[in-house]
Amino acid sequence: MIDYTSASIDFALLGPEIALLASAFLILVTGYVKSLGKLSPGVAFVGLVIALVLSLNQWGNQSSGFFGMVTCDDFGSAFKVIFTLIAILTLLMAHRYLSHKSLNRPEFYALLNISTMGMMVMANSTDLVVMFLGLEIMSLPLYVMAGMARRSPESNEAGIKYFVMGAFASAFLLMGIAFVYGASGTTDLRRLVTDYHYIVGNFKLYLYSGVAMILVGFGFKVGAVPFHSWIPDVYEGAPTPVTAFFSVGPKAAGFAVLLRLFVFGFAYIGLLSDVFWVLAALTMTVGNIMALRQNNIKRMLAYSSIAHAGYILIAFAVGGDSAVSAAMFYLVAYALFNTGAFAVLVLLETRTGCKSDFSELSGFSRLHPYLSSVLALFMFALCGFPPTVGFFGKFYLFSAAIQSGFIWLVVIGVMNSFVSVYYYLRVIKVSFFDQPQQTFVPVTYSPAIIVVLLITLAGTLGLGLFPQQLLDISQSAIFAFL
Amino acid sequence: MTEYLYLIPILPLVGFLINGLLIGRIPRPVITLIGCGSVALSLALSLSLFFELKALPADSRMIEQVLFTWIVSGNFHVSMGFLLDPLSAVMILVVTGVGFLIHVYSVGYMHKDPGYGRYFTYLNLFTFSMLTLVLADNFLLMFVGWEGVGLCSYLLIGFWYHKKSAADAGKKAFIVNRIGDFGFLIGMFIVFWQVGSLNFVDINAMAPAAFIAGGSLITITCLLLFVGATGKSAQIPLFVWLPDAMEGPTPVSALIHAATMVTAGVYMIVRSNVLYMMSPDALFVVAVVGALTAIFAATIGLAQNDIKRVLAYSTVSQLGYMFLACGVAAFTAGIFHLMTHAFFKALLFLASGSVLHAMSDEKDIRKMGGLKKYIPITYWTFLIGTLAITGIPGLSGFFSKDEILWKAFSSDYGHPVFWVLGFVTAGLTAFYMFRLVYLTFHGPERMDDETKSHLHESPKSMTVPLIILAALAIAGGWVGMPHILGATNYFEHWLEPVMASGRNAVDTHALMSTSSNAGMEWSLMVASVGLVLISIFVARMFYNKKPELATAWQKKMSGLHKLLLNKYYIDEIYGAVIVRPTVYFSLFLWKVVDVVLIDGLINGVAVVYNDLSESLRQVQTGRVRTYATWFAVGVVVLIAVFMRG
Amino acid sequence: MVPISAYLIVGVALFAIGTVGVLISRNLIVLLMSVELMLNSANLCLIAFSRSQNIMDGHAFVFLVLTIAAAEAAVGLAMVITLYRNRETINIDRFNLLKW
Amino acid sequence: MIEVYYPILFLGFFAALLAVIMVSISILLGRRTDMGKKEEPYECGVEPVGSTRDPIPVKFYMVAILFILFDIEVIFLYPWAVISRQLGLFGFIEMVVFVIILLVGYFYILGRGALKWD
Repeated sequence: MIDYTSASIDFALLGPEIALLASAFLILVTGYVKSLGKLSPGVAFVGLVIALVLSLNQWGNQSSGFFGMVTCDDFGSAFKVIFTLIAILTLLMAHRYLSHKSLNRPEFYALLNISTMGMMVMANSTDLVVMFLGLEIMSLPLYVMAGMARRSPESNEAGIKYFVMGAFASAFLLMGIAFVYGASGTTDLRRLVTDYHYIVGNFKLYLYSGVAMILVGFGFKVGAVPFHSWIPDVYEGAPTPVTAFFSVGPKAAGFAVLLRLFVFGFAYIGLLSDVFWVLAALTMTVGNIMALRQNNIKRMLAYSSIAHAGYILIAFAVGGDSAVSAAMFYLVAYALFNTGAFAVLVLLETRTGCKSDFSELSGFSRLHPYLSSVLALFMFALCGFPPTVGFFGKFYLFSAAIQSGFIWLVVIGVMNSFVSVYYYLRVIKVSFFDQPQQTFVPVTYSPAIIVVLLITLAGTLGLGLFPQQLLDISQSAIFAFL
Repeated sequence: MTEYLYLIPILPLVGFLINGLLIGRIPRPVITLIGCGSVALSLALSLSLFFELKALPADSRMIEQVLFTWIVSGNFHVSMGFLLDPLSAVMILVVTGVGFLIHVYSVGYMHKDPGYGRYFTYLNLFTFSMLTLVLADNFLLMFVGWEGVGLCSYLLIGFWYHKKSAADAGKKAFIVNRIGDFGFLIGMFIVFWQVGSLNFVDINAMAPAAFIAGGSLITITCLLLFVGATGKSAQIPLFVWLPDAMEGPTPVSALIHAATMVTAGVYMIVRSNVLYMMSPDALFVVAVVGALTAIFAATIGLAQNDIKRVLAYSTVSQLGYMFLACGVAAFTAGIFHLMTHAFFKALLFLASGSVLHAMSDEKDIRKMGGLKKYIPITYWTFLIGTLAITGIPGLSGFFSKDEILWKAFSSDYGHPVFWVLGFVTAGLTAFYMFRLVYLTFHGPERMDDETKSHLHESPKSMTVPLIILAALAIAGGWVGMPHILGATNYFEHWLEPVMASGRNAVDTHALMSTSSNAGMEWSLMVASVGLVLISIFVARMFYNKKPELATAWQKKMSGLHKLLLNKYYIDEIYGAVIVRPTVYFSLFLWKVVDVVLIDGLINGVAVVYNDLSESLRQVQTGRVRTYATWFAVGVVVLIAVFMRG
Repeated sequence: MVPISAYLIVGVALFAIGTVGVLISRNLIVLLMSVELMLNSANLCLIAFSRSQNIMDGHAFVFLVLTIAAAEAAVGLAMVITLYRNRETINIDRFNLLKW
Repeated sequence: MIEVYYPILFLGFFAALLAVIMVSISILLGRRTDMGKKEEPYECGVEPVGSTRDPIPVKFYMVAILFILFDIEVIFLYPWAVISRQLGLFGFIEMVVFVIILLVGYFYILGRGALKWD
């Protein structure tokens, strides 16, 4: 029997977080010392790798500490591994882009690590307040990263929009936590679950309105409609590697918390399934329809990320173990091919004067047959074609939903994924079939980004052909402290 | 040898990988060798496996090769495995055999094209996908092949992407197919939900227990799967992509129309015949759609002037036959027709490609004529194909079409009305096919001098496949002669093990033993042959005889004037009463029903989505306060919902 | 003893004022103030609940939230400064380069 | 009921009283010179130029922002101070770690030159 509210002050539980924080501090202190500043990416990388190793070490060790405020379970550990991997990929693809745009400041790497640490804090706790704390630790660096290109009005605007909307959402989240606290006298999810019937019996109104506002707060992070409107603007305006990070990192963290809260925690609230049904249907439909008429690829991918969040929300409507593991599988799959697609965009944008408009792609395949084929493959994965991992992600999600009888939701999902084909194919059409308007400026590769491309490519195809391994992991990862 | 089953699809994949990764780095002869060689090896392997399978006793002709377990998740188990049984054996022979000939033909046809390497890369990928589709031992792997085929069709139809129409046609094919996939996917989910497995062997064994025969669930499932089939196999209403698909290189049309892609839907239905046998309602829908498509497309074929479009509509119409066969539970007949159709349709397409090759890519038959003497091999092979498709006794098309017509009439699921539709279609087919022959190869030469000076027979690499296919178009049907001719229907015996399970599923042995009524069968056969002959004669009158008579009439104004006038008069009446309304009707179907209604419906959906997208975009004003307002509205609604709950 | 509902009413009212402030203010600084108001009204609720149930956790949370709010304010102000330098305005409605 | 608020009322009262006393003492004891120059914003130095609405140098904002941060972090010292005896050495070390984290921030802004005034 695990001691749920262990008072032990065991810093090993926070190993990955401490590693990230330490590396970030090191960067901050040494970043502006001459001759040490160049080491910042390396320091960040080492910190991330140590965090990755420590997170992997935590796998299988279920324990709790700090008076129940920190909880290490496999669910959390799995997400920690996902976060670090995403951060490593972002780091690898960012370096040359940032130098090219003269944005290569040590702060970026420190912020990246601190933000990743915030995600870990989020995924690593069953306490609402700690989750809130993690959310803020994650978000504050993100706001700054979005507005990092200080001279670019678009980047500024992305930063301020993200900030205003994020702070607005945080306020709702905090109010929600306050109400739940008021209803139950605790912020620990586990005690909430144990005393659920008593709480509902006496303070139903507080609890329900609190839960609704918490849903708003985290729904904002994952981009559920109608809390999605910041996504396209912020994604378009932020520097591209940052956008790549936005589209998978905070989203995964948001889903980690949402899964813990709403699938494991508040599962008693019968209403939730219907609410998530509507949210999922709305999110995927709005995301897909809006994506149809975009002229900027980053913006299109922003809407597409909303749509993908909608697919994952299906798992919340369905509930149960198979849906959770399907959602995790989908998140990993999405992280892979979406990061891959952004990596190609980063490469394309590391040329002067490119803003990732569709028209810039014409002539792409003529000059870079391999790179354009890789981009096409990521687009197919985003569509959900076999044999990419995108297909299996959708397949698990939909079959989990069908098995629980959510036929209509699946019908909506499948229809949406067919609509999505249209705009993903447009990328392929332009890069392969369109006559170039002006000469296509060649792309120059860097070793780091080739590594990113190879990893994402191998993941997208390899897991598409042999998804078993990942599926096993995602199934054992649903062991959570609830 | 059976342990090498997996090599059949893998070989073209290897060819695809080599050609694809080394594109632009290897000389053409090597591309050719890899492209054709990989398919040739597949064909050789398929043949040897076929004979190995044949050597086995009839009831144990089933080899399932599980390469590895693909996915296990709770009760969800899918293996990556291939299934060789009589049905898939026929399919791989058709795919690799006809596919190989098309590969060889392409060597000559595409020899000048700058995208030669890319072309063979796609072609190998296409073959690989199709082989995966037919050899898959479960629905999921089949779906993988299914999507692969769709993707390749998109790439190949849009092969000449610098033509806007080609790129559009590719996109259309892709998107229409996705609508069909939607049905397939959902149908597959329901099968899995109910049966708990996607493996065909398991489904065949367990479906009768899992579904209630004749219940609504099985009907819905079958209809959803059928939606998938209509997409791939170009049936009403999803056939719109196929005529446009003519934009691709002609060998691609042959590949799509004859050996691969379009047969996927028929194959899938036959593969899941156990499910369909449990739902008579679904079968009825299949039969109705098949019969209507057959006659509808044939009528449209009457008025086309583009040689490839005529063939395209004829493909749609022949596919309708196959679905009609499936719909009346004559699955064997459907596959039989699929096979013979693969032979003669591939032949017709390749021959028409040869015509285009000679005519400097002029596709309008009104600008052809008299080509017989310039390109004799093409002419004779085309004629054999035409005779086969019209169902002249002795040629392959006759046996398969006759079997379908007879089953449509006599099967328990059949109805005389189906027969009448099929019968009329046969007449129309004969008419438009011979119209094509006469306008293209006979009569005055209507091309310009420039084109005329370039007329030449195609190279060996093109004519040899034509001759082989012509032989197959003649002899391919002899394996399935009807009983009443005193022959043994080898084909039916061959497929018997596959169909038995379906029949057992509904326990209708008694029902299915069709009361053989030799006299009736004979008379129907004679009737259809007679109709075909009459149609050919009418076509000859209109597109061959009449112009000659007309010129003669101009020369000898006096002598035969009256007689000729009378003759003409009769023709006119005939034309006014029968032909012209038919042609108008055909034009109506094409211009209004097809182009406006069905195309419009599909385009309309796209327009609606686009408009919706455009107007929804306006909500995204770029102003934070607007976003915050939406946000707040969402919060209020959500809290209200929770408060009530 | 002031009943808990009184504190809550004040807290929720402040929260509503803050929300409306975010929705209607054009000035970024006012907007930031509104957000702060929302956060602090939540703090008020936390304290009220904490007192009414006689458990101290809520007080501790308020400390955390206060620091977070301060950090948020700092980031927000820094961004406003950068924006003002580039665009010479802090009217939130003017920042609509990115849309549709 | 109201008596619980007496302490705070007293505090407010005495604070106000103290302020009043201070000001009145300076008025009473200080010498008053009513000259024109005395009324101006700066008694000595350069003449004020332009409007007071001029943009303030961004350095002020930097300092203000940094002040908020460091100021508010001190809030954690209060609860710790209340029970520092019970927490003992462990609490002390924790607080030292906390201060070190603040110091890292301080060194960062030093290194970044945010506090340089020219």
